[in-house]
Amino acid sequence: MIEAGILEVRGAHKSFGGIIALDDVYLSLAPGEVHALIGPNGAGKTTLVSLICGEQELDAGEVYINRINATRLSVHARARLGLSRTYQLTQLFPDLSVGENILLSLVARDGSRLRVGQFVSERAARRFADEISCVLEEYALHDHRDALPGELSHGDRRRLELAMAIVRDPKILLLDEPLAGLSAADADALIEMIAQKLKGAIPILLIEHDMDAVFSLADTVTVLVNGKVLMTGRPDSVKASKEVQLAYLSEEDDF
Amino acid sequence: MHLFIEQLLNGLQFGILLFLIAAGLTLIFGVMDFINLSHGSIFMMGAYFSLVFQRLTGSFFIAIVLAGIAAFVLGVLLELLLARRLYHRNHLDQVLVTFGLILFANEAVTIIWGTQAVYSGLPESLEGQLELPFGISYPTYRIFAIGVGALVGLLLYLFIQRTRIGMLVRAGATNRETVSVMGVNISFLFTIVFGLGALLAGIAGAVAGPILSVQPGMGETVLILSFVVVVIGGLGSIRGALFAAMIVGLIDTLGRAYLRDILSTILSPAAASDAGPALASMLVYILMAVILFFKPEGLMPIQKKR
Amino acid sequence: MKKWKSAISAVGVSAAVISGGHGVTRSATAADDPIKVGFVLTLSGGGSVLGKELQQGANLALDHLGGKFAGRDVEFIFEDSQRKPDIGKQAAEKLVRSDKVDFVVGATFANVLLAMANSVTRRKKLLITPNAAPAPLAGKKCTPYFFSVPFQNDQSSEAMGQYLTNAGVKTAYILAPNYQAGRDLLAGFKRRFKGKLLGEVYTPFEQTDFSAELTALAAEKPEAVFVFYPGGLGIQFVKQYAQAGLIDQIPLYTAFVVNGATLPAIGDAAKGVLSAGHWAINLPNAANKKFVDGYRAKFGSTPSEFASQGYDTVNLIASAVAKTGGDVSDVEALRTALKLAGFESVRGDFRFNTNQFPIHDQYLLEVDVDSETGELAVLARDVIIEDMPDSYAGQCTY
Amino acid sequence: MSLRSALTDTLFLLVAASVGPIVALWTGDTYTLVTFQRILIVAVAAASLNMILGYGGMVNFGHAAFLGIGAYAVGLLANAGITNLGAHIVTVIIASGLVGLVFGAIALRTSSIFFIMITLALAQILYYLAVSSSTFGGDDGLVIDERSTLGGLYDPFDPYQFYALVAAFSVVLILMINHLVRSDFGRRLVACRDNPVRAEALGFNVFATKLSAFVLSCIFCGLAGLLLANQTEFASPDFASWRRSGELLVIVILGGTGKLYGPLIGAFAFILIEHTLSQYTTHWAIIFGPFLILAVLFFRSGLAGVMDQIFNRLGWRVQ
Repeated sequence: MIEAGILEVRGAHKSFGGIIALDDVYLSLAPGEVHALIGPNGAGKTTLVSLICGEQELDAGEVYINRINATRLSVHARARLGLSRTYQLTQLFPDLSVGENILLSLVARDGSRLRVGQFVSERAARRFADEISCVLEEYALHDHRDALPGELSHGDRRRLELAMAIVRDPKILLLDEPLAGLSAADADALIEMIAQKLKGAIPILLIEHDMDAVFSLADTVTVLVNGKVLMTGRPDSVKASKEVQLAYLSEEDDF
Repeated sequence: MHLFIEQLLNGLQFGILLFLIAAGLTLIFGVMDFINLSHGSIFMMGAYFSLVFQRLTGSFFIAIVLAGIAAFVLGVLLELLLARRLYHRNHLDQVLVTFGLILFANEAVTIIWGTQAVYSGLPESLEGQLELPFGISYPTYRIFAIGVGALVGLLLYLFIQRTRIGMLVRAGATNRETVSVMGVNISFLFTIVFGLGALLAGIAGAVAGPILSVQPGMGETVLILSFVVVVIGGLGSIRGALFAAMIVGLIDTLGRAYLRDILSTILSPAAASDAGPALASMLVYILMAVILFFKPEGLMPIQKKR
Repeated sequence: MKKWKSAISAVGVSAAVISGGHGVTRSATAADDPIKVGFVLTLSGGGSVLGKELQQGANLALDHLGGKFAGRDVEFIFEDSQRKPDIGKQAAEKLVRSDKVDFVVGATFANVLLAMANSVTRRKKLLITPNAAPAPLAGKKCTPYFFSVPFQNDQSSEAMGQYLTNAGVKTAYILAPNYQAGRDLLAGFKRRFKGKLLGEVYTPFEQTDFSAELTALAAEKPEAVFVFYPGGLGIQFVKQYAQAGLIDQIPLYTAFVVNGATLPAIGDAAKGVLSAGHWAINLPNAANKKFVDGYRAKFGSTPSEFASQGYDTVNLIASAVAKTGGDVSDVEALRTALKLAGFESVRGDFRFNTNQFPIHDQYLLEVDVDSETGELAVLARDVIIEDMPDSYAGQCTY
Repeated sequence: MSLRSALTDTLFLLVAASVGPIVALWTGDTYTLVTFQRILIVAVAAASLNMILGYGGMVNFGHAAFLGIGAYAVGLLANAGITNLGAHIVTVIIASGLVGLVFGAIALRTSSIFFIMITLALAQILYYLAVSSSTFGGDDGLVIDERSTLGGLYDPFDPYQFYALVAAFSVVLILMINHLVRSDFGRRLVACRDNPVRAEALGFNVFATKLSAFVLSCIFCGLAGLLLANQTEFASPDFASWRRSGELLVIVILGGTGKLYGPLIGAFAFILIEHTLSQYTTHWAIIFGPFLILAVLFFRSGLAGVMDQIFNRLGWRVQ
């Protein structure tokens, strides 16, 4: 490999009781690019994401995060290598306020490893007070600082999760269907936000159903069908590929 | 060899008793996700009920059946008045409320029947020894207890496998939503399951009465052991409970019978006689810790679909 | 910030209630104040049947004394230990510090007694046990301020061992629960039994099913079986022993198994079970007749030995107060008076050893139908050892 | 904020701890001290449980085992002639920490109901060990002849001096627990309870965080056991029984789970209720049982929560 990607999946294989979910999958995320992962339902996108994050173990193959072999590492260890993600269904701290949700992300940024000092220090809240305000402002959440995540609108929750994923200064951002369930207006706003703030600044692996979003944001697109990589390439070449259209685009006209 | 077979029978009998209690616990947990510490109190009530009915009817056998029915009614009342308010609560709340019930039940029994242990004897037909093949003689009543346990277990199996309610119970244990989607009156099903669990515990209490000392608090040691059984077997799994009850029954009995001899092959006799009984009393708990360490969901967990 | 206010007010309320309960200053003892006897007994929860019997025996004794010791009014204060050592300890502290009692009587169970003993005796208050009598307090940890009315735990098992030796029994099999008292009692049995032990088994604590042990025991075919199983354990053991058909094959000798509290629950299975003890309802002395008749009249049931011990305890205290002429201010004088044991014990001869544990007769007791009432009862058959001291008195050097 | 909350804590705890001696001096009845000592000790044990239950979501149904460990450690040392408080503290920390580490490592492999049951089973093992072992005095328990000493700095058998020691120790322990809960570590713990998936994704090691909290909580409970042993001059298997663990849970819930002062208020209330009811009837459990049921059903935020509400309504809310 001449130039190793910031995130590399090499020869990933995973099966569940005889059913092959992923078969010899290669994926490489170059620094600074937005790489979209698309594919019809059941193609293995979710499995691939959970393998990258370490929620499940590979049967064969390797995962490199930030050029370090992370194949056998736990979820939190991979996160410490700089992998940050959002979830298809938002994963927030439901009993903590919006401000505290952000605070925990900032705490994680400054060192997610458990250290003796943390048992003594209780300064996090003060130390980060201003920074939290900035982040909330930036993501248009400043009116909700003391609200619980459950009290937010769906769009607000998405933005909160995105903010939490970003403020910890990750090396890689993994966005798992960030637009799912959003209204058209909210979705557009979010695409806009990603395009302006994140694109180019940080490598992003984007799993998304919304083809408009994919083709407007992505630098590279990987198409996954039946657990195999059908093709990887520039958005326009993917769009033009007959194979892709056959396997995917034709049957889901609505996208 | 005779001795060993008799010890196996002892283990079997203890295991069956545990199974009767554990089956109800695991049913209630599997279907309603409810953790019921007061199950041991129902076991105790079963023993007392059977004494009351013996006095009223004069028959030991009828009294067991009536005690089961009374326990069923008690279970139904408990479900209607209390348990159903707790299904959506967390396990801790359930633990505490049923802990409160234990306190209440023990004290109520003390007030009604006194703190003293109450006499519970056997009918003549069940006294004495039964001659089994190979020259083994075994207490008739313990054979009877094994028989009752096996019979109730079989009825339970038929009920769950062959009846409509049983089918719903099975469905409910694996997938709660489906059952309600199927248009079943779910709260009725819950009441029945709770009552059924109580029935099993009540019968177990009635059968155990003549072996054990019928007194307030008698359910608690049994309760903890049957929780061990339920957890080892896998929550909600009746098959698992049966399997685990037999393991616990046999390990406990054989541990008491042979552990000291086994230990004395490596330790001095004095040390073995010290460590033997101490280890024997911890054996089932160690077993549980080991099993959960390797299989955190128990031996035969139910595959939950949600 | 709001939390601390709420918390402070909670403390305030609690303090008011707690101090209201017993915080009123009491004047120093004067001659016209009642003599106070504080009891720490297990009155609720497991084992409370013993505590209740002790309480009733004590109350009956006070009735028989006309409610007075040496012409002075007497006040009994009963505290419940719930059989928990720390609660018992706290109750004893309350009696000594707050109620300022003249005598502390307790406890029902050894664990509570051991926990509370120091709080009483260290303050040079008199502590008299009506029931629990563990070895340490008879031996190495004995103190001048502690008296045991009932016995020393091991006495009955020693007597049982002596009886079997006298009867020429060659082989025995012995069992007890696996804890200190169990080990002490079997040790006591072994001190006096000269035959061969075919098995010495300690069963796990709180074990309720003895099938495995009974099977093993029957295979050894001993001439006699001796067991120590208190309370519910004894009920279970004897029932299961009978159900296993052993009761007609191998005689069962016991300590602390069959008594007034457990007999009704064991029922006919207990008939013929032998034990050794210091008291039975049929002991032919006048004090005992008065006690048994009085108890039946007052409570409508037959007294157990626990009631007899409660009764003896109060009579002992009354005798000491009588010796000092009603003066309870001088603890040393009271102690000397107690030591004389100048009362009519319902068990017959009674005096204190150097460690202030009783020297008394040990009787062979048998469970049989009482011809007077037609009920099963524990009846004295014979004297095994006269004027028996305990084995720990030699270790007591205060 | 931090300094202020620490000061408020200290002030409040000192006020709470001084009620006992004030009442005792006022009435001349030193027994009051015994009751208040017990409340403080139970409060420490309950606070240590609240730390993992209220903030870590770990329902330890065997927490009382560590009361037992603390008590037996003191008992065995004292009876071997080592009475120095410092030695006792170190031993208790090591003993309860190590056992807590083993228990936690096993129990934290499971969750929810399995966690409840496995902690119960592990505690039962210790309980039976204490009951069966003749070195530990078996069922009768272990009489402790000497209270912990501080090199002659105080008289352990003077009621006021001993109370002062227990009170100081308890106050320090509760302050430490409160501080831990407020600390950065405490926030992580809450995060791990609230959403372990998210916490892992942020890079927090959920297992290590929970295990650290579990071990610390065991150590604090062990130290409460040290105090209990000193107060009762006794160590008993009963301290480690499953009913005690149940009582600790009751106290935490009664006071209010996850409230800083919940355990202390719960301990006050519990001992108060036990005390008052048992003066009227030996059948107090028949009242307490239903009371507990009603409390869980209708006062989910516990007494601390109820008081918060009352004071809010009275407009007492500061800030």
